[in-house]
Amino acid sequence: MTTAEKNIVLHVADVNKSFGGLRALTEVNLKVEEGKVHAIIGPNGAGKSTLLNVCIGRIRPDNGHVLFNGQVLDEHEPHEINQLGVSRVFQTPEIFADLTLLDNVMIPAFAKRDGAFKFNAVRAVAAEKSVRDEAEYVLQDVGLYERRFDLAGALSRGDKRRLELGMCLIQKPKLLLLDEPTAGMARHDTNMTIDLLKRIKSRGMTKVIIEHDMHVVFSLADKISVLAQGKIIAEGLPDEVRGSPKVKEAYLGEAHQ
Amino acid sequence: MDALILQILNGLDKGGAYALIALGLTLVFGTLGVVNFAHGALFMLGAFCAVTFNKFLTLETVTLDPTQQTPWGTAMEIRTPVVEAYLGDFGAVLINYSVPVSVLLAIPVMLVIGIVMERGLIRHFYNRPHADQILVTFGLAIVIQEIIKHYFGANPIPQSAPAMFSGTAQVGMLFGLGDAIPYPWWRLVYLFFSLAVIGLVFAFLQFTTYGMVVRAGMRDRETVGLLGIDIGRRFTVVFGIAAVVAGVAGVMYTPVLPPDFHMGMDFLVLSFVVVVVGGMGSLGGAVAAGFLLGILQSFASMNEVKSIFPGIDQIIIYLVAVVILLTMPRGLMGRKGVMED
Amino acid sequence: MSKLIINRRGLLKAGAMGGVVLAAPTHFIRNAYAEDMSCNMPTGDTVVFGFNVPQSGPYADEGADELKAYQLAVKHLNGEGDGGALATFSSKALKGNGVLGKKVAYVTGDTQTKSDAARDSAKRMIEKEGAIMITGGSSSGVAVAVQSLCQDMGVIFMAALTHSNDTTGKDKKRYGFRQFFNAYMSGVALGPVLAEAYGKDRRAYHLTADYTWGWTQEESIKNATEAQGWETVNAVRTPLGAGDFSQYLTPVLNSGADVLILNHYGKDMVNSLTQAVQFGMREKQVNGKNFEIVVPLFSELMAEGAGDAIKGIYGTENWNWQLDTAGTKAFVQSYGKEYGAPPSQAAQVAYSQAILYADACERAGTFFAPEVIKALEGFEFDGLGNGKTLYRDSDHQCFHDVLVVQGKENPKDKYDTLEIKKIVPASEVTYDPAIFGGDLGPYDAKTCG
Amino acid sequence: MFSNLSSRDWTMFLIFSGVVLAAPVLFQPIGAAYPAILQKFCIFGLFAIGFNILFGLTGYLSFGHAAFLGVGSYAAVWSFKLFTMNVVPAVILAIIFAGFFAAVIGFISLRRSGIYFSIITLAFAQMSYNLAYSVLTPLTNGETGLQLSLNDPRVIDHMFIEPGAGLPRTNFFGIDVSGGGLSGFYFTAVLLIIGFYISMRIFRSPFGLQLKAIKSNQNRMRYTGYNTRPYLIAAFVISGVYAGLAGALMACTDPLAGAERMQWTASGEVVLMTILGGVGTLVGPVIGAAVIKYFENIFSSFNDNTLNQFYSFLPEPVREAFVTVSGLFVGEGWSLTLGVVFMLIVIFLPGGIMEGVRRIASLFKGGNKGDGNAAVSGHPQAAE
Repeated sequence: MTTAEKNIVLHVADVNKSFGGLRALTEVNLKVEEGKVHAIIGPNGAGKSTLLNVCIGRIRPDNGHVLFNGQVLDEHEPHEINQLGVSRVFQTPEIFADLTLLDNVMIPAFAKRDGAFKFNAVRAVAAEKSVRDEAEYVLQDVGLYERRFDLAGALSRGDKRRLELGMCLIQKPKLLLLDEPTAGMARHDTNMTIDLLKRIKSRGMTKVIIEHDMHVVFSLADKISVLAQGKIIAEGLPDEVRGSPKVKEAYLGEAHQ
Repeated sequence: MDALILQILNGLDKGGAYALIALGLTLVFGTLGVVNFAHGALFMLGAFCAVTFNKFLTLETVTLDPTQQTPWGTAMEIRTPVVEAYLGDFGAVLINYSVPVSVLLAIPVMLVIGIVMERGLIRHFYNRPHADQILVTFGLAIVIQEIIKHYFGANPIPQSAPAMFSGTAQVGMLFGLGDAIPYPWWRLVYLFFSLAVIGLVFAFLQFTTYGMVVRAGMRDRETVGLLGIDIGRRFTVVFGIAAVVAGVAGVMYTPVLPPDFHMGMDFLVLSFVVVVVGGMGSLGGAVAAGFLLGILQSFASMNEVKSIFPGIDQIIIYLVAVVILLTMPRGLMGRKGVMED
Repeated sequence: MSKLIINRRGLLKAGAMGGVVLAAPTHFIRNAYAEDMSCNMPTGDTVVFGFNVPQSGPYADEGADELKAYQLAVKHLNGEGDGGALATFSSKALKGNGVLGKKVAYVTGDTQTKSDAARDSAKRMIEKEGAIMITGGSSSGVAVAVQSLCQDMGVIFMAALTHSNDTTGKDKKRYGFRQFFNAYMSGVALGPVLAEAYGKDRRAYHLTADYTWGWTQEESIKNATEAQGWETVNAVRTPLGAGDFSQYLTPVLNSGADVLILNHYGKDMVNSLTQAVQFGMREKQVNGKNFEIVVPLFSELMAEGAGDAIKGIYGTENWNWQLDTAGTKAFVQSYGKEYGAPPSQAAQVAYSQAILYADACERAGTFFAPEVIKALEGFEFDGLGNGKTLYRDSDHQCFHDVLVVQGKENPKDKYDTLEIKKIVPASEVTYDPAIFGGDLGPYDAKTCG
Repeated sequence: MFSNLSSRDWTMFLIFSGVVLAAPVLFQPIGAAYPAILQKFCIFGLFAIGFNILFGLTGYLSFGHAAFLGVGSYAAVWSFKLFTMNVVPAVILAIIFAGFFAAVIGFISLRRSGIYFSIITLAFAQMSYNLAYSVLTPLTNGETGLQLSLNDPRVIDHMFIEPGAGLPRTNFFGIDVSGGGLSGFYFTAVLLIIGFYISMRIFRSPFGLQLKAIKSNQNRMRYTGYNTRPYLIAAFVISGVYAGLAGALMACTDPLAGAERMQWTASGEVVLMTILGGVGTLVGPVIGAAVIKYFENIFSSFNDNTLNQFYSFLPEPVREAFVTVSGLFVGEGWSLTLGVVFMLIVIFLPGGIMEGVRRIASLFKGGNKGDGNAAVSGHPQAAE
């Protein structure tokens, strides 16, 4: 138990959240171990995105806490949470549409290097050789190097998401939260993304993935939690979850509706 | 007591004017997403509908009488009224009621102006950055203003209220205060007029299908567009309505404030403040803010208040705007995401 | 040229500062070569006047009137047209062949009734177009601002419409001259007339435009009326351009005051007066007397803007086209023939200022500013419309008759809005220049740049 | 140092400096070569450059920047009155005051974004204007404006020199700055070039990139680990300092500070200058400023006389018609022309004058790549 506790990167402890009368999260407990890919699945409206939003400080829980390496996250501002080492890929890509891909990736690198605020107005961006090299490397990693001087707004949805992933990767976060990284992607794009995620799996960062696509989940996840109606109804290794009757019921229930 | 009641009346009256101008502005903001700096010019154009109508009624023919001389040595001009003479007694009645009659005339005129403006110019700026909208509408406002100045001069042109309403009403009678509270009839008329127009606009948006679409459009333009509704035509009508509301507000205000070419600019900043304090895209907010700011401005101008805070009447509107916007992030009743970026 | 000469003490001090190089003073000792040269001394066969009037903004019509009058003056100076008031002007120095044999040309600019814009415009005329003299304006703020600029540039400024005591009082300048009267003179002229018309036992309530001109007028009228035995109930400041004055007017109703004095000008005056009448103040009875409204400074254009509200209201004017003097008749004839309407007081002040400057040059025999200034200072003249007038040397203020006027009950036409009630002789409105302080500064001419 | 700016940037900087310094000759044909207007070009160019650092980079539209201009002017004039006619302390004092004022107002108003931010800044500026015009008259001399007077203490000057008869002129260690003359212009021109250089460095620096990113997607910035508020406040203060510097220069070239400098119309003017020239471009705001000031000063000066001369080659009746028609657009009609220019430019050149320059440039290059791109996006692109 103690050794396991030590390795817990993210600990969601008894989190409740309701919007008006609607209970989005009820007594949610989640422990994510270091270096693992932890998938959260569940039908639509189960509260998955709310859970991620609580983790990055976008939403404050009504009670309970989110602990990251023992630190309480939910009292911090979003940028402080990021500076602690938590990055996130959003469901609809959040990128800098008016800037080039290279700039898009360099900006998070500056945040990582300089912290939440640094008045860095003396040197030119062009003179920041090391950051630039790093950014180009990451762009190669996500397969967008060739388009590094294009405006990010011109990318396809799948490319935007990969770019966003690149923006997170360059920060070498301790914890990476991915909100449906393949949603709305064509098969080909999805496969590319899975490949990419597999490739970076070995780099040791902990990941939490919310995903609809079971193909993606089972090819990536080390551990799966199932969320339904704001509650965790099952948790375990992929094979265990696959066989759980509760999970089937939750999904079938959704299908019936 | 009487002083307070008078100031409340002043505030309501002012508020009515603010609210009427702000109403159209926020309607255009909320539905079309356009920052319209030419809205003040529409108010001014309305006022000049009344001026033009009055000028028309008092048209005169000029004949020179060489037998008589002016003090500056030119032949004396003999002026004979044309329209008034042609219409006879009815002409005199029309001149007396030229302001209220102008309201009826201003409605079609302003509607046409609004539609032309929307079709010809504003339409092409829906998807342009706000900066472009500001520049083009500000340019338009200057052009309209200069054209009016060219034809009517820079001096204010007084318009009189109908004789029936030119006196004062003893409002004090209502409160048992005798004749301590005289209030100009026309200002009371203006107050009720503004309330009626506000009511009409709300009723239109609430109870007609047209209005429903517009309200839906204010909430979510894209979706309404996706539903296959010809949102473009609705937008034209919305802009027309905004122009009409501003225009009739201008017409009715002429007896209170002799109109001149610059009056639109004078009201522009204030109406923006009212709209934003009310909350972007909220009609109720604009009306509430209009009355709130009107009344606060009246109170701040009282000698008792001014002696404690010198100059407070100069800044009260802006001070209140800052305080409200800092305590309520989106004004009194603003919705999330409108003009926040 | 302002000379700052380093004295020995200063030099020693500078030395003691440990080698601090102070080059600053050296430039003050330059341009000794410019002793007999004023800025923009005309070299060719023309001399350029700069007409700086409001062409945009609320006073554009007044500016247009001034400009018309200036153009007329230029015509008359160049011997075109009927010669206007040159024929009646007491000084016969001007020959109708331009000034000092040079044809008068002019340049124009827009002050926008803003100090910065007015100064920009004046600088353009001085620096680019070589204007030897600047004249115009329709507000005291602008007049004071342009006047100080002209002092710095060594160019004479002949102010047009400016009524504040400051223009020739605490802000007076050697290079600035004012023909228009001021708030103090308005008060002195108006006080006795008011006391006569409305009685000595009156309680006055002032609404005052909240800026320097408003304050000086409020003070002047207050002093003048209190000298007649009136009591001042309250004096309330209103923001410039308030538009709707109702919140300032309603407290008047039950304040116990029986006279409302509106220290407003332009649009503010039109609005506050119209609205005061709407509040029934003309029909009101207070303390057993008729409630009265007074507007100390009138202009014909604003009287027209206020329409019926102006009827029966007392105020003062610098000049009116109905005045019965030879100069007035000549000028009104000439102006009326040219433009088909009688001139406003703005036009008259503009016209006479241009003529006065040209005449001073002619009499001085040079365009050299210090000499022209000396020719204007203490100059006594007649025949430009205001009757016998003195350009006082100690503050460059003109002293002439002041008109007390009243809004006409039954005007014949739209130019017939005001009626002259009393002509207050210059001697009664003359005051000691010391009461307003100020310092004219030196005569020394500066060169441009 | 040299690696900080690309050779293209250096070329642009050199051309810009060259044009500015040669302006007294270059602008001769268009009648804008006299010192006063050249100074105004530089001063409003600086004002617009600074405004563009806030608006162009972060997208925050301040409608109250004229307040900082006014504060700078007042501070500078007070420095002339109290200490010395040397412009250096005046400029420094103005920058300090404007910066401080901007920090306070920015700290408060940057709690909101979008139009709410705009209105809060507008409200602050209008309050400053109204108070300066009336209640604060002892400090600002109200409507008349703060001016020098003969009995000002000027303590530092009095230690070294005896006052002359008239009012002294402002000077830069002995070189006249006020009172007209090209020395005043060159003083403002050098500061404009310095200001332009600094703005260029900011645009090309990580800080500038971060500001652009805030404009593009502030949410992403927060989740990327940035505390955006200090960035915004820094940008606000920098642009406030530029405005204060512009205000100080106005006072240096012409020692008078009036309240109307703080009015909303003045704030609106700099917004229009920036948009007209091209938001987010480096040179655009300066061009926009020059165009507006040119109209205000030169177009307003044309009268029938000037027009008659201009059309003197035409026969009499034709000339009269030409004079009458063009008379509507010049002289008192200058603002009409300005309004028309605003509309034409924004209708045909989304992105301002710089967009036009870019189109012409791409036409010459014969390439249609950049052109097509810009036309499709319809947004002003980053600076060129």
